[in-house]
Amino acid sequence: MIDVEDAEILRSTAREALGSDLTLGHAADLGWTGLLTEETVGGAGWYPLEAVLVAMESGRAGSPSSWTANAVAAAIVGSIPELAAQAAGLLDGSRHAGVSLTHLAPLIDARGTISGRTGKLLAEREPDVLVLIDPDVDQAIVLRSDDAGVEIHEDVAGLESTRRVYRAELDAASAVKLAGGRVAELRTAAVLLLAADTVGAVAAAVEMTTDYLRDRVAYGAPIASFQAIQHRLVDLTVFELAADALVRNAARALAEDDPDAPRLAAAAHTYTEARAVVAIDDCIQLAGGIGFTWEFPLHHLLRRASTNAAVFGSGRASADRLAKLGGW
Amino acid sequence: MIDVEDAEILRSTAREALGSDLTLGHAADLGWTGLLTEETVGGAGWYPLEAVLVAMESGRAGSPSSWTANAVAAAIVGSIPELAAQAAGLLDGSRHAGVSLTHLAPLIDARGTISGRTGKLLAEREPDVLVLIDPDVDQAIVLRSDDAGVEIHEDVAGLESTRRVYRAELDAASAVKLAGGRVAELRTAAVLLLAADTVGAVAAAVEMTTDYLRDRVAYGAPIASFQAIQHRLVDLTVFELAADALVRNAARALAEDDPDAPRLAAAAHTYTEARAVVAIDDCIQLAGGIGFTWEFPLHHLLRRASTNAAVFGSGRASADRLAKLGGW
Amino acid sequence: MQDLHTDSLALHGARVREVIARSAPKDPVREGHRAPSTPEVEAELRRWYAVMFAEGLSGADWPEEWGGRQAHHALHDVVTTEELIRARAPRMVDQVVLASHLILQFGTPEQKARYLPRIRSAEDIWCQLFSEPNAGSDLAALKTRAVALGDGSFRINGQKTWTTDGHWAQMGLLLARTGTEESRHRGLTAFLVPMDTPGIEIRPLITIGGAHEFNETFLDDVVLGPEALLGSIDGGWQVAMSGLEVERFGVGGNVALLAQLLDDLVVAARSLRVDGVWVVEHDDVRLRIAELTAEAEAAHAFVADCIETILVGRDQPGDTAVAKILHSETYNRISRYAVHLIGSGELGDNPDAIAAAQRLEDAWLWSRALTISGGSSEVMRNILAKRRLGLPQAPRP
Amino acid sequence: MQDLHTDSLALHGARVREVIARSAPKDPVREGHRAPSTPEVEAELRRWYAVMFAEGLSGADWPEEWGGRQAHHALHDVVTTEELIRARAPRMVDQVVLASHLILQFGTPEQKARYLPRIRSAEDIWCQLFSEPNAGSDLAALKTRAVALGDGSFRINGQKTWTTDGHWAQMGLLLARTGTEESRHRGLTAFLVPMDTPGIEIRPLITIGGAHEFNETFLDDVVLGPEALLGSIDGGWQVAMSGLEVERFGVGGNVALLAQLLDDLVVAARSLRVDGVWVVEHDDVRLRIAELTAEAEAAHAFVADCIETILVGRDQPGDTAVAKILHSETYNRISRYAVHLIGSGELGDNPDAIAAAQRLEDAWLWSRALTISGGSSEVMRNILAKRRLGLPQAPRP
Repeated sequence: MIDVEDAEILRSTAREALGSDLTLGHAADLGWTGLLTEETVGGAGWYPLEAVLVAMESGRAGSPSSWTANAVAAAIVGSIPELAAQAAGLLDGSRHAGVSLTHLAPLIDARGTISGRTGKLLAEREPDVLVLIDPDVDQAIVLRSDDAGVEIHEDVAGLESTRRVYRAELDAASAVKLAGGRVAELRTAAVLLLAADTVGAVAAAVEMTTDYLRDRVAYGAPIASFQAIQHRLVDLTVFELAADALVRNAARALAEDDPDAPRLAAAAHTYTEARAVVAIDDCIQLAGGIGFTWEFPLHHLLRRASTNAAVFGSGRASADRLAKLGGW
Repeated sequence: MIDVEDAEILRSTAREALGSDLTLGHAADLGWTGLLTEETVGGAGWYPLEAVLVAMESGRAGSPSSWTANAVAAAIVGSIPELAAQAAGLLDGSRHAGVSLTHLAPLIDARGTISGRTGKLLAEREPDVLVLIDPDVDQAIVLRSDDAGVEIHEDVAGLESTRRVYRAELDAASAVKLAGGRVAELRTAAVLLLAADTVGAVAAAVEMTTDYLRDRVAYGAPIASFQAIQHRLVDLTVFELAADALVRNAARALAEDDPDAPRLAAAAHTYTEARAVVAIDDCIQLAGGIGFTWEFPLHHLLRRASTNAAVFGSGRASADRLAKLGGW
Repeated sequence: MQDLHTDSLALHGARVREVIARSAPKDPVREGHRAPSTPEVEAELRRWYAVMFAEGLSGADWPEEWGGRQAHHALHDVVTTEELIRARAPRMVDQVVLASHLILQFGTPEQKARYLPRIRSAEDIWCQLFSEPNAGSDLAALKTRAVALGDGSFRINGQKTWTTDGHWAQMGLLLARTGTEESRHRGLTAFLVPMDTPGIEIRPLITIGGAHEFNETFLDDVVLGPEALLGSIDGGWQVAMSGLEVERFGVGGNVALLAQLLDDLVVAARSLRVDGVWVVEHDDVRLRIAELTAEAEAAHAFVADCIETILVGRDQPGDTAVAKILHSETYNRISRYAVHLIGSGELGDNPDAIAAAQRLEDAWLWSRALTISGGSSEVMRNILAKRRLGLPQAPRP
Repeated sequence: MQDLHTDSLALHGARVREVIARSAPKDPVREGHRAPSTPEVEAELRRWYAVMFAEGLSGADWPEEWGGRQAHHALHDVVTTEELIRARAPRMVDQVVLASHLILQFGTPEQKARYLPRIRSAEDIWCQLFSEPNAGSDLAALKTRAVALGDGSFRINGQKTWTTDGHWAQMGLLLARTGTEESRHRGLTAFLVPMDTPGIEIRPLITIGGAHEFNETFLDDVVLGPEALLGSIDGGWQVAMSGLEVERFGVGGNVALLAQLLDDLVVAARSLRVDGVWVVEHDDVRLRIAELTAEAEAAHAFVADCIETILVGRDQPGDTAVAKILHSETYNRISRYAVHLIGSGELGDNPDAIAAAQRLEDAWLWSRALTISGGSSEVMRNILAKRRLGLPQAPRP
């Protein structure tokens, strides 16, 4: 297991790399796409905690890169013997993946082909490979965008501004199915990667706002010297630290194959999804006028957290899961 | 309709009267018990707004008096021809009433008598007359404590410290039933009187805390001069003012037979019930150590608001009613 | 009081609805996208503003000699605002209302004769040049300098920001420093500025909703004649503070927006599936909407009360600050929850639901304008701590 | 680190459970009702404390010459606290832990020889005489005076408050002012005070939960000999600050309380009917409990992390303040919601549910002790603003 010091190094390395506009290819070069995939098919092994740390940095940077989708998709594809060879393109970044949470049963028609509309797919550009994971049953299906009966279009409604949201319309498409196997772990990993991205966005928003208010003067004093503002900045920081710890703790459990990992991941999603949006919205309030302008990056982080909150299942679904796993 | 100035006068008169430990008899002398009862049976007429204003002051004073129960019960009893003569004892305070919200259907047995346990009854001493109002159906029943099959006992669990909570166990008791009539208005009035009591408790808590912090010095300055504390005191005040306006607005609608009154009363209960408890709990925090001692009155107000929140239906029931009346 | 006006108000409401049906622009307004985006829309908007003045939907409270109506009552304006909101018709520009009142109060006869008719005809749209990059809420800190040139004229240099409508306004109401740098609120003066005066440059400031509502304004050796002076030299603070009074009733009609947001939330929620289930079937969602409804009713009740107490002169210090906090923060919470809820599900193809969702998104992205501008929620809380609660100020040893 | 200790920790946990099963008082502890209410309970409690020291459940971190254990690790204490909480067994008195550490750090050989064995045998319970009516969070403001009498002894006059366990403690750790009135933190001195010294009067201070946990202490011409001095004259601030360090790991095991509150909430909710319906069938209630569970998991994760970073020396300034805020405020929110929910319904006759409801009520009424004492949440936020975020202080011109 990665220790405190190594984690710090990984985070700061990732932060540096993400400083410039990092695309999928670079992420692949850095080995991030392989963090969930077995070594036998070209991955780095099972490193969900490391993946979560890098995802936090991606959220912090507001990065367009959809390496997390590739990381999840490569692991799924790599675990299906007949497709395993195709993991390489996902690992080296030459092919773009889109991963969505979609109830599969209603899509599978009588002949075993797939028809209907997928859930939201978050990606930096139109994905080549689609992985649909069922929220309740440990089942996933893999499709290629150039398969017959697969039509992908961009979903232009919604707030997202740093990445793109897609949907696929499927019409009697043939898909490869995976039941059981690593589906459950990878669904948990996918939830955590989004929660991590959100925590990173919150961290960036809180730091950006704090730094701005440190310099900004009103009524003759730095705004960050006013106690009412200080306490709100502290509350935002406390939330960020707790969310960060919870997401990492869940990832650590997942790395250790702790059976409590799905419950902790549900807790992490429940804890972060609505609160993160409220926190960044509050940053905009604290930053005052400047935060209300398009140029200031806060609203991009707000849009990002808002999208993350629901693109892989709603917060209420995670809370429901948490209740069920808690036995009530 | 009472105007702004008259309302102020009524409130300050009531506040003065409540300064000493006011019992039901005094409240009756002041005419408060008759504020919901028709003049033909000895009441003052239909004055729900005035009743609500006085109830706010009762809450503020943490008064043990259960005049509001008598006011509601007198109106119900007075509207039933065969019982109307008994309203006098409720109006003059010689008899104590207890009013509860109780699903009646499960209590009415095959022979038309009543068996089972009532909801909570809030009163300053063991009530002589019981009025049970159904939450959903416009139906009420009236019982006397000395009727056969009526056994009243004090409910010692729970937080209440300024009044007493009773329950009645009924065993084939005979009761007078009232269907339709003024039941709906009086149920709405009863909800509003409790919400008003709660708003008064909040007002007292906020003022008490503000006054204390104005004088109390820490780190070389009055605690109320610290901006973070000021903003929280302001937020508490804003809540109190909004809740006060909402409760009065609902009472005004009720006084005018506005069909929107039940919806506004549900909104008033929804708005105040949980928030009031949180607000007074926050006052204890702000007051620091002193607020944590039994002698300081804040915890009595907390207990009172906590009891009020649910003694006449839960907040979630009111929210549900609000949703239904809103048509969703 | 209420008995006196109920009929008159109902009649007025009906008349407003009639005027709207007859003359309002056909495109519904979008929250936070109010300034016209094309010349055609602008022409339509000016036409409508002129109708509003002509029909008494605006400026009815002015003195009769300048076009006001004798039978006008402050509650009429509250009703007008409510009806405009319900119809999603454009409301009058706040800065125009502000300029009108300040000209009526502080203007010379010549200024009144020159500007008031042009306001009524909507030839002149006004903007406000108060805020600066380093003086947002704290107006006494503003730095734009007006130097008297000896001949009664002034040379102005400085930078203004948050100039709402500056890009299509003909006139600006400027606050500049005529006193020393340290003079704070004592050394400020108000001016009426034609926006085409040489030396004025306008740059757009795009909102987080992607709208061009605001601008930055650069004043570079702008020379104004003595006729531009509003009120007395160094009397600008009085002018600015008087402007705050104008907004007293403003919040009154605006709470109707909250009901509209809730209606939209219910419409959208009815078409929304979250995690495969119709979301209004969930208790938690129904009760959360009920909670927000209760908040909106509380804001509405306080504001209604506030108007009544103002009318009988028994309002308490800071009542309008309380109203502003309740209205703007509830507006933010409703729209934020709505966007979050809708984003978590599948809205389907119902066009009413899609339109409602779009309006809620507009509202959320606009909501921070309400909690930041016109005195931020934080400044309102400072004001209330001082004026309402009379709390001590932190000692400065 | 984790690999190194996992086995050792599991073994330790098993041993703690065994000691508890064998020796802990049979009555479960009630939150906020910890001080003994009868002589019998007190005797039982002292017996148990002596067992705790003898078995290494307390004082295992002391130097071996005073009874500590070589194989002890800080994480053992975290495990001990968790197990005690799970078993609802009495935990060691915080003030005893504090006094032990300060005597070990600042005490003379004579003081150590005299007091440490009496702590281990539970003959001496200690209380803390720091807070005063006008110096709660702000210790540097305290006024109790200690006047040197020339012969090395001191005369003490003043009033202390929030004296936990003062009514049954044998010894008190006193902080008094030996410097000038204005000397703030520089003029304080620490003393070890037998509570039966003439001139000490104790009056109960009843909590809002109705418990006698705290006291007011009046010191009227209390004379202490030179042997009572702890550390140097005017060195009291250093002693007090060192005490704060002791609590560093304290919060570690305590978060187990949150899981216990949630368990009680679920137990009570399962027996609860609200408005005639089983409350756990309502989505809103189930999801609200899930929300609180997530909050508790967040607090737990942060605290676990915090312990790990402290052990490797990579903790950040204010980490323990963050932990205190998360733990105490979550504790308050869970218990408050639980009491509110239970109060709104009919709990029925299930004794487990009734016991759980009673514990939750105890917890809520006690919760403000956690958010107020040991540095209130507000003081924690001030500390974090300064130390963690490095925010500027308000200028004092």
